[in-house]
Amino acid sequence: MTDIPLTHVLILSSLLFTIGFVGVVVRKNTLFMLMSLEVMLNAVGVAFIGAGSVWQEADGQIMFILILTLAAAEVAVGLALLIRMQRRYRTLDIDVLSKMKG
Amino acid sequence: MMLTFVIFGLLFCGSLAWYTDNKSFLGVKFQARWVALVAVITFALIFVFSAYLSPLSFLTLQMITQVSWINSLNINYAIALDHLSITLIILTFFLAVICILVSWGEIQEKSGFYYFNLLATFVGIIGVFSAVDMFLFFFFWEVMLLPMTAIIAIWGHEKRYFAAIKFFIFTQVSSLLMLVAIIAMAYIHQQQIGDLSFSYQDWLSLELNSDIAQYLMLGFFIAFAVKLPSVPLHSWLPDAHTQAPTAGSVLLAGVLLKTGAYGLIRFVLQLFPQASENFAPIAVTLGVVSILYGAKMAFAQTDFKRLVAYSSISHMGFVMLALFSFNEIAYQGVIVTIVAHGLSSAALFSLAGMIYQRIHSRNLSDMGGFWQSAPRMGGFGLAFAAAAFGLPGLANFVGEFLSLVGAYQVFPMMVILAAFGLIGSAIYGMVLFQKTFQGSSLKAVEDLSCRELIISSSLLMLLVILGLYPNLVLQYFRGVIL
Amino acid sequence: MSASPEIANSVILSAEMFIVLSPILLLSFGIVLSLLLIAWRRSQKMISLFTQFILAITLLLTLHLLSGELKVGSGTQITTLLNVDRFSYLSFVLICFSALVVVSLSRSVLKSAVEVHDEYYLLILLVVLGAGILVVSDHFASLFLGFELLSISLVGLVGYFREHKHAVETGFKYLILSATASSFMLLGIAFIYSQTGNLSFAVSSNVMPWSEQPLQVFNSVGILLLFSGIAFKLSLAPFHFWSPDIYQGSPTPITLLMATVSKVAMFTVLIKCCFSQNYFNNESFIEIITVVALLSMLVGNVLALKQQNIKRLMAYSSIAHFGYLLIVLTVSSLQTLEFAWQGALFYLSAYLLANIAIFTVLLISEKNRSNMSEDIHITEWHGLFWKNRLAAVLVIFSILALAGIPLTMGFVGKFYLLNQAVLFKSWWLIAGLVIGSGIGLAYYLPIIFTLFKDDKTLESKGGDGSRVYLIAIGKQLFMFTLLISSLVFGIFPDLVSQFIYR
Amino acid sequence: MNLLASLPLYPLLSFLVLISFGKRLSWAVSSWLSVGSMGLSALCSLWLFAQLSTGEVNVITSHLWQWFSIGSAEVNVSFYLDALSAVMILVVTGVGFLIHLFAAIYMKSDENFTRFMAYMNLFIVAMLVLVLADNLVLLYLGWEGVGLCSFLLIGFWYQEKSNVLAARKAFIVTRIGDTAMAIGLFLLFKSLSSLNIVEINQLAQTSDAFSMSLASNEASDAYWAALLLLGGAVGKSAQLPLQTWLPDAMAGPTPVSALIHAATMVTAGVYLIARMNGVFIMAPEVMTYVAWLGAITLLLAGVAALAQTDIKRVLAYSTMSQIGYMMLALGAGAWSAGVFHLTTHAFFKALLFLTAGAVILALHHQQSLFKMGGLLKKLPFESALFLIGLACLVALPGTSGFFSKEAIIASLWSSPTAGESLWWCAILGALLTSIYSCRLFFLAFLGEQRFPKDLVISDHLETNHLLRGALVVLALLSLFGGLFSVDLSTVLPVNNESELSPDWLHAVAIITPFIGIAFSWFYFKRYHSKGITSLAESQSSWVVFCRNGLGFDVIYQLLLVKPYCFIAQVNRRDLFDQLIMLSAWYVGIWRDVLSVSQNGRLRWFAGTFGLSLIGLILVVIL
Repeated sequence: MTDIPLTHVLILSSLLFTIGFVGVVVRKNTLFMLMSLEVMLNAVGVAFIGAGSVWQEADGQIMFILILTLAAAEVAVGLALLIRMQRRYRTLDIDVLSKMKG
Repeated sequence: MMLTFVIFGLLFCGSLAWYTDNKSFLGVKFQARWVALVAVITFALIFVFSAYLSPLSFLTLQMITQVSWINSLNINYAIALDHLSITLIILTFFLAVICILVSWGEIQEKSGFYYFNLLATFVGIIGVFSAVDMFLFFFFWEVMLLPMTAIIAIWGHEKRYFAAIKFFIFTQVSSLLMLVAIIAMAYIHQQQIGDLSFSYQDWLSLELNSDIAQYLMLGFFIAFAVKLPSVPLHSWLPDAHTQAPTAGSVLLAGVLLKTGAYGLIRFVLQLFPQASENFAPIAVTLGVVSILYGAKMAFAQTDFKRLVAYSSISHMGFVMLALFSFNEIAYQGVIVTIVAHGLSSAALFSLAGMIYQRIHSRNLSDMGGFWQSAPRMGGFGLAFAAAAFGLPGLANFVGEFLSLVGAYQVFPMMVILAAFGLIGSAIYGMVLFQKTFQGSSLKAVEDLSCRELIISSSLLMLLVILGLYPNLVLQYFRGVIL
Repeated sequence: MSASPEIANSVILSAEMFIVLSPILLLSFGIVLSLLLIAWRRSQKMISLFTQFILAITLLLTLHLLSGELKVGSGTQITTLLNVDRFSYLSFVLICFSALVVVSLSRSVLKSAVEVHDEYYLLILLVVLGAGILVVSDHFASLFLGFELLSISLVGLVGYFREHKHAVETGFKYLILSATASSFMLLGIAFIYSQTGNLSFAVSSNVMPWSEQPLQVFNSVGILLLFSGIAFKLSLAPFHFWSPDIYQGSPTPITLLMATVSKVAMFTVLIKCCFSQNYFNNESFIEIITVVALLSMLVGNVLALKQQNIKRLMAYSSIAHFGYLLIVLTVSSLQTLEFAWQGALFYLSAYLLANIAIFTVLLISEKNRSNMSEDIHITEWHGLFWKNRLAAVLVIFSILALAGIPLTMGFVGKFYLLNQAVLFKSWWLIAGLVIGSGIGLAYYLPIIFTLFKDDKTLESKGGDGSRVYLIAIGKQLFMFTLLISSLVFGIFPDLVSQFIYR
Repeated sequence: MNLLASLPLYPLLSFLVLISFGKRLSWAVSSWLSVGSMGLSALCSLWLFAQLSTGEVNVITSHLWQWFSIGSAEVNVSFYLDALSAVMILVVTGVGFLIHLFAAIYMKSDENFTRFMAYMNLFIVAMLVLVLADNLVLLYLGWEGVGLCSFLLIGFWYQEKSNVLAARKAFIVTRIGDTAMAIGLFLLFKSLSSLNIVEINQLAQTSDAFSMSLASNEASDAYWAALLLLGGAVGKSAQLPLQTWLPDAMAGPTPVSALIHAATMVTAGVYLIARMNGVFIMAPEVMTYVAWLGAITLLLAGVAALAQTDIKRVLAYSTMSQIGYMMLALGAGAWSAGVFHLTTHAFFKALLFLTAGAVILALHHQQSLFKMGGLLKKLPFESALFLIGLACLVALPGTSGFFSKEAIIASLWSSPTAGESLWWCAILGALLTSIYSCRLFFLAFLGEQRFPKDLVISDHLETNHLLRGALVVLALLSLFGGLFSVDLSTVLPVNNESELSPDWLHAVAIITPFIGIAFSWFYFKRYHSKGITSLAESQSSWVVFCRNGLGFDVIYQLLLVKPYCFIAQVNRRDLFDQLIMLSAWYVGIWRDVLSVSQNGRLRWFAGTFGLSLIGLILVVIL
């Protein structure tokens, strides 16, 4: 796969990352925010894999595995919080969580 | 060594006064004011005698104590004395006694903490006047600031918090500039001589290239110009003086402003002679502007203390003008002005305090015709006002006359402009005196009590003595060339 | 600083490495033990004592190692991942100390909470472990690990008291934002890796010669992304928005934890990364640092003005303080790295002491407050000076330290920073520092004045005003030691700086 | 500590005693103290004068202590007595003694009698210091001291607002002159590096750098120094343009007007110029200015005096015009004539004021001329004395005023710095003088009474012989004081007596007063015929204009006072303070703007993350 230049991989991953980030910013529903976070992380994963393959090293893949675990952990915590939120506020709209300001 | 003892002793007595206030040990009921008074007087005597008896000749700076403090930056606890600092320290001690006497009846609640702050301020001031390691100097410079702010903020008048914050921010920001300059000097010393040094004497041997020296000089100058204060950096002063309790105003006007003058003399002019030569026209202009502007503003005020505050801006303008004309006569004038203004403004502020205690107002429109009911107070008021507008025979005249004569040799036009300040001072002095003591008597106030009589008469006596025999001070400043 | 390659290549852990690494190993061992303890019996007293014990031992061990033959600069490389040197130990000492304080303060808070306590302490230990890994990390992977360990356990802690009114909100904000931040950082790391082909700090600075122009952009963008991720943790402007809310919403001990542990750890790793990669030679990086520093100084101080909620105020002031701290990153040459480290660590410890002191008093007043889930208003401290002199004096000293007034460590720290700035002629930063601390006084002083206010209305109301502060003798002693130490270190900074810089 | 040094000591001591014990002293004690001390110093000065006039010594000095030293030049507190200052101290202490005597009785009923006498004594001290000072700084001390005392005494009845304002005006206006003088001192010291009067007078003659101007187009130091000193003199002795304070100064008690504002203080300016003759001789153009100033003042003051209704204000304006004569003389170089007129004027003007005071007291503080009339019958004694005084004032032949004024007028014609025109001015002035004096006399003493018939002559004035004695002595002095004129040639340069002046001059000078009297006899007849009503409405705008001192007050009010107050009021809040507060406000605005961004919305926070990243990238690129 060396015929795919590194630049393309990086651009692809940045595109994915941007999509994810935009998702985080624009979606009001908490669940979708968590999903977009996943997208961002996986975009990073793509970048790592690509870079690793260019350098012919395992580091990239290792990092990707670490990232996967991170994603899992984050989603776990996030879903727990999501349930609490649903219990207390009866909604998943993130904008209700703006009591603290100033 | 003795000086160190005095410094720490004063601090210790301050905390002693704080803790023993209104407690009774072995039957003796302690009162903070007594502790403070006794402490100040004792240490004043100790200091005066040790300075008098010491074999050193204080014509030049004499190192008193030098102990290594922060090795990693080569910072020492180094204090030294010469005639200038001795004079100022003695002035400080005298005004300290006045302050304690002034706040004798005025400060009722939390008196212990009050006197602790008062003594801490004295410690800071004495340190400023004697430190020759610049880090130590800055240290004391700030230490002097803290308790002063506390005094304003806790025992002050209605707008005290605002005044205190303004005072603190002005001084702090300007002194940070000075700190930067100090550090820069230290590194320049490292470049030239090879080791980091904050010692004043070491710096005297540095040779700086002109533009760097210019900037560093500005760093120092701004800090001291704020303290002096000189227009346009003066605007903390009226608020601070007005809102502070009487003793606070006395301290501010009497001594704290003098630290600015001291800094200009000791550091700006000595460390950067060339740079300040170049800067002189601007500085002198600032001085003249302060003289005229201060006089004008003083005339416009309706608040007794605010008026006096602006008048001291005007007086400090003379100091600035005289200092930057690099002239021995003017320098002697500066010395006398510093001492004289210390006394006269202290006198006026304590007078304001006395009036405030009687009628609970600082507003001139609430006063009038007090002479009818309080002739003694009126007499002293006249004398102090006369001192403020430089009546010959009182100390201020000698100072202003020498300053102007000296400065005239260098900046004739500036001095002619400054001379209009004499008219302005006459105007506000008249307004002050007449609105307070003359006119139809609104209300009757009781005349000076014995304590107040002691305060006023001692101040007046000193003013007269220095006015008729200034050599008492001047003999130590002969042939000093800046 | 940078390790020599032959150590880097060796994979086997020698005994010496074990000794060097022992504090962190001990900590993780302790975590396992506490897990077992929880499984065995759930007793809040025991677990808290155990946690304190673990932390104390770790602290002592680290101190012991510090007093040993550990020289500056000669870091011990452990595999490619970790590099332990004196500075990382020092910051680890700071971390353990503040964690210890947090734990010992948490008891009183937890007493009134409905939740079980064990996980709380466990999470705290995990945070400390993450911080420990961060300060010794020498490799992006370990950086990433420590980072996440820290963040995720903090997310757990931030929303720990689920009944509190801000719990969910705080938790969510922190989770989403820190996840975003870490993914940004990861993207940055990925970019850098794609250019340098190496993930360890030490050697990844030299970009491959053959990499053509467009890829250079990725490198610098990567550095920027990495920095932004760390800057988020340090809540540097313009990545600061989250911090006041999180500070306000999370329980006070956790706020203290975030203000101290995570920030110290992140800043240490930032310094390590920058210094070992010689980013200071890359002027665009310096440019970014300068901009961010200036922004933080100004924004933080300006936002803190007129702020009535103490925790938010502390958040804003910490923004400003890390803005000041960034000055140390503008070192111009390798020779002055030690000096930079010294300044940074001194400032950090001053900042740490001040925060610990303030939050201690805050917790005490909070405990005496009727319902502790409320936000803490400055009026809490009305006339504190006349009611509890020790606490008030402690607060005054800490605030003065934050404002950088002499007699306090804060001043000496600022003095170090100014030395740096003057040495490297970064006049912009000096101007920012001066103006910033000028603005800062405008909100620090009112706090002090509040302590002295005694308005009779509160007294008469018999409410907050006339509350008597009952403090356990132990806490009294602790506060006293804090006060004395801050005084002594402030007047004789050599005691600290020689310890840092042996 | 010889006799000379003790001269100002007695009044000083009595001042200290009086001021420190205040009201606790009875009338008898305090009056004995003050008057007695004055008498002592008067005797001393007589003795010293005798010593000088015998001629074996023509200078007596006494050095007390060194005040301070300006660089090399010493400024000492030491006294210097020569013929000039001897004449002055005679006038000061002699007239002062008589006036004290008068005042002791005149002010008897006042509650603050002790304070009054204390101020009078203090004034005498300051005046003596002024006269005896051997250097200009000490002179300046006395100069300011008398100013302060005059301020205190004008505002002695400080309860009335008008008195307070008058006092303030007097002090500040004179202070303007003093400032000019102070600058003059600086200049003198810079160019001559000495402030000792004798040295200056010598150096001024010798040093070329002083008298010669460096470049042809700019004036010499001598010119400026003389001009500045003149400024001081003008302020003190109420000459144009600083004359406006004197009429208002009449608000003080009458003895004060007699002592300070007629006899001694106002003539200090004349003394100063005579003292510094060395400097003035070096600046002939300034001498001309002096002469012209004097001439204009004497004319304007004469015109203003014509329209006054208040008896004391008439006398005040006449004082101004008489001092104008002295200035004229000095300007013309007739130094001794000027000083001679100073002494005689002190005598008869003191007499006039005191008598006027007696009259006023008799009429229960009625000062308006139109409320008097026909006093000749009621108060024959006072009237006689007043007549004598007026006779001296208009310089009827034989009176002291005649000799002095003749000496002045004679010296004008051929003087290099004066000339014919000034001579005519002086003649015109003499005419005016006689006219307003006659008007005063006719209004006050002739005609029918315009005051309530049931006027009780206050007894202690009638009965007290001491007081009458004082007045009589003054009257005698003013009649015959002209006969023995002192020889001042040892001090002052003698101007060669006018040989080329035509003879008719003297005749004209002698005739002039009579013309005036004759004119006014016919002109003021209507005052007998018409009743009080017509007098009251003789208020043509012209008269009012003259009455208000020829509008100087108005002009100064508009040009100086109003603008100063305006500036002060406009900038009460201190511009610089405003600016600094503005910056604080600006920061506050920023705080509000930024705190809007802290809206607690998670998505906004996340968005800012991206935005700020883009911003930083832009920073790097740009």
